[in-house]
Amino acid sequence: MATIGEIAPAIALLPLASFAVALASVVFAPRLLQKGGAIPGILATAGSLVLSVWAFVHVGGGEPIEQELLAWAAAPDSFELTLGVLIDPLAALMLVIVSLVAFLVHVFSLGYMNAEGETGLHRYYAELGLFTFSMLFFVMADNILMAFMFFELVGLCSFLLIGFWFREEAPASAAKKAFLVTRFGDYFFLVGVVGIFAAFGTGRFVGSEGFPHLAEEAIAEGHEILGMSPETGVMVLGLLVLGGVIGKSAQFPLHTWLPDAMEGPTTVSALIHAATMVAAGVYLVARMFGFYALSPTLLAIIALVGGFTALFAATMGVVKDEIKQVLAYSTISQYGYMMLGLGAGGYVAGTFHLMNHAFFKALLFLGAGSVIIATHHTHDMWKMGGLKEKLPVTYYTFLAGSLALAGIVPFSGFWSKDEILYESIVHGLGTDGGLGVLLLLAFAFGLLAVFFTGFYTFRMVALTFHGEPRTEVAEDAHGVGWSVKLPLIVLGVLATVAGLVNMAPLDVEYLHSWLDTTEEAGLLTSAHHYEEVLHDVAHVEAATLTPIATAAVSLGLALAGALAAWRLYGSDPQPHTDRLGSIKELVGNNYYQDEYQVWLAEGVTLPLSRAADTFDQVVVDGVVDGVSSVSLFSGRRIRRIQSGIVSNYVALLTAGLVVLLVTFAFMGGWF
Amino acid sequence: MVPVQWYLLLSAAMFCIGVFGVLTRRNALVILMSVELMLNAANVNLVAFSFQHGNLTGQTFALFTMALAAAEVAIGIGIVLVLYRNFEDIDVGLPTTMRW
Amino acid sequence: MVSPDWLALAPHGILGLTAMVLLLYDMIDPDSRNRLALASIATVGSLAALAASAWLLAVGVGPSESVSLFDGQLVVDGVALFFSVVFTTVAALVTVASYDYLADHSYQAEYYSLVVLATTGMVVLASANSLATAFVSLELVSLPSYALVAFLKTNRGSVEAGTKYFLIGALSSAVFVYGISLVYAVAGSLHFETLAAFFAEQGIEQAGVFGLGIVMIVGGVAFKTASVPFHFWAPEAYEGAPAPISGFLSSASKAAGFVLAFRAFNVAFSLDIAAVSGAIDWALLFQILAVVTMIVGNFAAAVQERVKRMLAYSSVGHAGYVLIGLAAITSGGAGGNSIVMGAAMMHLLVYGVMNTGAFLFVGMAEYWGVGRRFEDYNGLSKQAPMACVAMAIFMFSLAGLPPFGGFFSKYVLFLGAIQAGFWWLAAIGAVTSALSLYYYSRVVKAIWIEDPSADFRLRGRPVGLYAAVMLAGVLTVALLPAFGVGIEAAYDAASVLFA
Amino acid sequence: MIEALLAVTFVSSLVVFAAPDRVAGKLAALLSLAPLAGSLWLYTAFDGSGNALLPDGDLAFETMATWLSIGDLAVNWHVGLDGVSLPLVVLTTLLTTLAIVSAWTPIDERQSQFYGLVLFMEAALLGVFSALDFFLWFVFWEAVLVPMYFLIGVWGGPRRKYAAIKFFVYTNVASLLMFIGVIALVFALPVESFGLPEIAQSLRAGELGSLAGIQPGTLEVLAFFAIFVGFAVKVPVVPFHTWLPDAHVEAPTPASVLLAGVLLKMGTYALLRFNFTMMPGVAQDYVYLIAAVGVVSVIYGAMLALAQQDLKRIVAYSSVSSMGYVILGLVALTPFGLGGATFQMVSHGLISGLLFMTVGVIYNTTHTRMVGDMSGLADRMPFTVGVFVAGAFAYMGLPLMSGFAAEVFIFLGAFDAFAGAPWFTAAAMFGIVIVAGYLLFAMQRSLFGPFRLETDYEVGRAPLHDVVPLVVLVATIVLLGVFPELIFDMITDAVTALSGGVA
Repeated sequence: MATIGEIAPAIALLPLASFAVALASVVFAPRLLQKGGAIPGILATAGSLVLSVWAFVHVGGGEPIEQELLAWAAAPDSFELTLGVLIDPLAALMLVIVSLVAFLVHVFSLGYMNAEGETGLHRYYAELGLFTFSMLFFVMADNILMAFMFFELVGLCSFLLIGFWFREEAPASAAKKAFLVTRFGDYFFLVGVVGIFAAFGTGRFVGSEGFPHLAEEAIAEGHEILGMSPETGVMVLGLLVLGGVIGKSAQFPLHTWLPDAMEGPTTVSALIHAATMVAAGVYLVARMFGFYALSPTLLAIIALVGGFTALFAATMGVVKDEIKQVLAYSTISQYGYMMLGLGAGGYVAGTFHLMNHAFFKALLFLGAGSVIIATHHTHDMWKMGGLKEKLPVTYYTFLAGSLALAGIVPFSGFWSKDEILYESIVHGLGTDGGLGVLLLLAFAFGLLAVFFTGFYTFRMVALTFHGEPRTEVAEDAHGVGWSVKLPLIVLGVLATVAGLVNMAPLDVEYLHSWLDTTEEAGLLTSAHHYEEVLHDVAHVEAATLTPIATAAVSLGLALAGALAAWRLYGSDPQPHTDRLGSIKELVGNNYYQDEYQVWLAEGVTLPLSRAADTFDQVVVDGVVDGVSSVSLFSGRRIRRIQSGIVSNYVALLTAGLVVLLVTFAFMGGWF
Repeated sequence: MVPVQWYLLLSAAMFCIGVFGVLTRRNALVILMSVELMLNAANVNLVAFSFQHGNLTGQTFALFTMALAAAEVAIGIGIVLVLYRNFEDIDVGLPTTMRW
Repeated sequence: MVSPDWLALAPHGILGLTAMVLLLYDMIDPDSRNRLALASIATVGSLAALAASAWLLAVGVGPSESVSLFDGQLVVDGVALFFSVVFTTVAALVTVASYDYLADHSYQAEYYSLVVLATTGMVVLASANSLATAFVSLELVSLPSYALVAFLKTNRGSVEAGTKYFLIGALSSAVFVYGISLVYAVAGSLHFETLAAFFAEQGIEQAGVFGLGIVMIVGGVAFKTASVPFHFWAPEAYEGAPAPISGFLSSASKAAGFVLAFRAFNVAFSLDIAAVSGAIDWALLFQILAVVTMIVGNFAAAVQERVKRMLAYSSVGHAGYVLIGLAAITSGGAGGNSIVMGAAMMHLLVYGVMNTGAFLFVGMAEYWGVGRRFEDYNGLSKQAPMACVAMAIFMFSLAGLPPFGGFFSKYVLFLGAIQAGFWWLAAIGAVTSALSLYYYSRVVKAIWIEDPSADFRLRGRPVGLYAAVMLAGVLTVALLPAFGVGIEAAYDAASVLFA
Repeated sequence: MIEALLAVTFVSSLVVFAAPDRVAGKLAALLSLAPLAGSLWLYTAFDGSGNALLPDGDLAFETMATWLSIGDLAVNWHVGLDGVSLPLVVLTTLLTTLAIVSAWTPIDERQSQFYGLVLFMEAALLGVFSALDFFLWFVFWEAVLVPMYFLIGVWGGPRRKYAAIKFFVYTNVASLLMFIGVIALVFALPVESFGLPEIAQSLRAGELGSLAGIQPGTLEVLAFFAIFVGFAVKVPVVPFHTWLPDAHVEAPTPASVLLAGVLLKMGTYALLRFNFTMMPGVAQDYVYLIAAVGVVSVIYGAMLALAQQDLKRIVAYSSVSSMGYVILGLVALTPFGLGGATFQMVSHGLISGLLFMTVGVIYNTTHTRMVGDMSGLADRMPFTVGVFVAGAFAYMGLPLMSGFAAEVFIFLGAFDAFAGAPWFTAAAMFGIVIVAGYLLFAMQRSLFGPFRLETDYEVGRAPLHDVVPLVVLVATIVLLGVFPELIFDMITDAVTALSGGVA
């Protein structure tokens, strides 16, 4: 009997197999597979889930799983590039989350996609399989190059899935934008990856041979990194990698792709936002937290970007009319929280929120999907209303997710969000210098965002489910099948209770100790190790402050937001946001972030490329053609010598001879 | 005894007159004559220096040159004849169907 | 080694005899319409001379020992035999092709005998070891050539070409002989080795007279090789002459001019002799000629409208390349000199084959009544694919592309120039060579790429022309793998001159 | 063995020339399987090690025979393979077979000539990659031009004559310049033959003398740049690239495939063999200039691609961009840089071949290549578009496809190669964003959205024989992306000795 340590790669390879099966069936036997290829996908993700749980249990025994998969490339006296599997507590946790969400999304898709008579289902399931495969290997990656590779593949799959309905303009455009914007971030990531290899000779995440530890040593011993001081070197490399994170996790200013990505099927949105693509960015920060923890500047930037994004996105969520748009901005905002938590040194807090968010956001998206099916593909919340009675299961689970999102006690989101805020304020108060100040600023952003979160969440709930049905489709909403309900229920339960694993204010810290499980194995990825690094290298100090205080403030703000929304939209909702005037314009247009980015692409880059093209045609090619024109022109001149009159020939001949004679007479000194 | 340089000058003069004729005349036959003059300029040299160097090479070669000049004229006259037949003139400036 | 010595003159003798036989045949049967017999006699004679040359080379005349005859007036050595091969090959190709080309013409016996006589003159010229024999044999080449160019006596172009060729030729030979007379004035001898010995021992008192003579002799040579500024006859003569004759003149006659220059300048006026190089650095003179010739020939060729005239100008350009073989001669550079001169000789051989082939193709087009301009050749490959393959081979080979003989000969020539330190000569050669690719490929484009502009049917199958063109094509290709044999023979031959 | 390969290919080309047009395509495909199988056999039987030009080189399938001598210098028939050339040989045979199959649909006149020329070119290309004597190599090098000229000129698009002659003359000028450079070196070296190993080893040993009064130091630099520019035209490198888009746009698809897939690699292969193997010292002295040329090629080429509307032109300019990476990798002179550059040659050969073929398949049915003339093709040609997407992502350097491996190798190799290298590398890497930009824009506009076609042709699924080559290429690209070691091992084995420049 094989152990999980040996068959760990199968966690990711199973979905790949389902991809292959689905792809093969597209090509060779479109009618062979029932349900458009869903079955292999469900089986594969179920298998992944089982194996992930097995791995989780195994890791819980204190022994991480490490296995080299493939010697990818190597050169003598140079780097060895390998693909390997690493499952430590963080990875094990994430594996379970990803495979669970993926499994549930596959199941949900049976109701969402299949029931709606979509075409191209094989393609859909093939892409889902590839997506899951990529994400699972990304999670298990034991080095940063492998992480980058699967990070990119995740990007590809998101492109394919967002553009699933390629026959329409908008999804194709959104898919392009998603890939392009994240590619922009990945550019920095790749530079960072290459830089890390160049600086440390390895891309390993963990252990004393891993680059975070090597960087730590370099700082301790004052070795230069790539010709820079070690602190600067770490900061630069960290920032570069952060570029990829900001792109994938849709942080400001590279968040613009995410709302557009709503053009994809809602199931895909659930997968992308909850557990795969967007999560990948934050997961990467957590994965190499040992590196980020080395530089206070990096921490400050992460926290600030996170905090700002949390607030920034939350304000935009307030004015959106489409249910998926609201969820999209909430995703951006929530990932901002995670970044804030990690930047504030709250490794556990950030991870915790990542987990909780995966559950409740998957739940919310699937819930939204359920609403959308029920209302015959209506997205606009103003055309809904009063769905509570028609879709009870959806309503209650959606409500659970919303409470978690808004951070209302005791739903999961509350615990993790609170922990993030707590970590940022204590570290902000306790740490000297710029980092402390910036952390406090980030905290302020985060805290303010809590109010908006509560507001838009309950605005959404109210508009969708409460009040009277505002249109015929809302009137006619039909029920949904078991394949829709089952995932909702599972996720609803999880969204409600997942928070209980780490109730920091109550000193229940199972997650924290879980992340310390394999401390003995020398991976240097334990929460405990990170705390030491934060303290010793980045000089992050914690002030004493009771957790109850922040919890109370944030809960209060969340409730305030929720109640405000309830008052405004609870019954007989009006488009109150119109009263905001120019602010509504500003926020409604997403602060013109899209516009300037589109302008950068189409207003700057494209004209620049056209100018380059003109330059190329006129100048560079002009020189080439000019050389030939000049040659032919001189040819035409030269042939004119041949006048056709023999007397002229004689004259020229004689003249030539005389010239030669005179020349040589002078040179030879004949006179 | 005339110094040998004078022969050289004589031949040079003959040669130049020949060249002048070739350059200025357009009648094919006159050009032919001018060329003969140039050839004979060479003959003057050959004979004079044959005497100067005390060997017969030059004089012998001069005989060859004369013979060849005659052959050349024979061919030349033939060509001038067909030239006349085709262009009804022996002005060498006329045939310009091929140029450039 | 041959014994008796005079057997070494077998090629010369065979050719001379063939000419006599042709004239005899004509005397016996003046109104003969039997062009097959005439062409056969001429071809067999040329081939026999070719065989004789090859046999002499095989038995070791040349590299190991040269045969000196008639008191040193003629010398049969590697260079002479190598060029005999060139001349007789070209002559054979031309006579075979003329069988069809002259189908409707009278005076065929005269035509063939003139060709063979000119060839005889060339072969003698290759052996000429004195300015006297050189001049006589040069005239033996020139006089039949004038007649041949003007052979189509009712054709205005042919007559005009003949007139121009003759007038320039007469002028040039006068210049040449005057130059000879000046050299004789200085040294009192016409024999190459005697001259060299004289210069080495006695020096040169009248450097001016001597220099004047040298420049004039170069003028004579430049006329024969169609080098600028003595090239003016060439475009018209090649364009107006019957195509086989154009091929004959631009290949063989050009080579004849070069062989004279090679021998005269490296034996009699060797730069190794301090007195000579002190009076005139003729290598510089040839450098100037080479540069100007390469430029004028190729640039003018690039803008021609008529194929034959383009080939004519390109022939001028090729004279420029071969001139590198003289221009890159350095005093004291014996090994390098034989490389560059060997390369030039080899280029003349390859050029002889491919250029003759190209002109014969033009002859075939004239035979078919296809027009003279590039456009008139459009789509010819649909009608005559094999001939067009051969033409493409000639064009690419002339442009110096592999896998054809012209590739090697041109590049080895450039290589020789670089080796002698004249990288700039090679650079100019390279530029003009690239330009030549442009205009040569225009022909290829016309026959292979363009669609036929008019629906024309070709009249008849000219067997002789076809055979000659095909043979030239095969030889052009074969000269790439077999290049080694030729180039080594050329080196060995050339090194004799520098011994 | 190599002789057999060359001979079989050459004879095949003659056979196809003689075959009737009707069967020429099938016959050529069949015959081209022989060299393909042969090269794969060479791959499995490969037992060489080290670099062909350096003393550590232990060549596979080496044969040597004297051909002729020029003065004291011997020209030999000298062929052999090392880890750099073997992958390119396999690439050549593979792409030729696929290009032949892909030509079945578009080539509808003078077929026997077309396929005969393709096979002839294959023979010449195999010669280029296996010859180890300068003259022999140069014969093959120039011989490649002739068939390509015809392929563009006869079967090309509307401006084919202009494009063909431009390609012909431009690359010929470059060859001449390169020739002068190499020969100048040879004559300043105490070598006895034109053997590339001998020249390389003598140069690396610092035995260069002076020539025509030019001192060895100056001579080496002059020769280096003459040779560099000569090859730069072939690669092509900005600013010597303008023949390429014209040639590509006008060439028939199968010729484009071979042009981008193999012919461009001749240039980079030669750069590796000549400039960076023989004169690494000069390369290091002028590292900034050369690296800048590479970076400019990457970015400028990509910017140009962004401005294009013609799919083929886009791919053509992106080739300029991709070849810039190769220059950067080469000048790094590190195992990963050189190895990555070589890997990129193979990889780009496959990927650009794939994209050109796909564009060709689209053109076969739509009769247009302009981005604005069509949209939503995915609806009608799902497989073709699927392959196009795969190819585009491969071009963008998607991991687990060979393009990514190549680019990452180059970046890894170049990043720390010389002072300031990170800046150059980072600048070049920005190409991966622009490439994504133009390919995504082009795909979105032409492949996705509602179906529309300006040219009014019935668009249906492509025939099987059009799609099979595409699938084979995608499979190969993925195979090399997942297991780059399949060739990277032998490549690095051959280039490691070069790393670090002058020993």
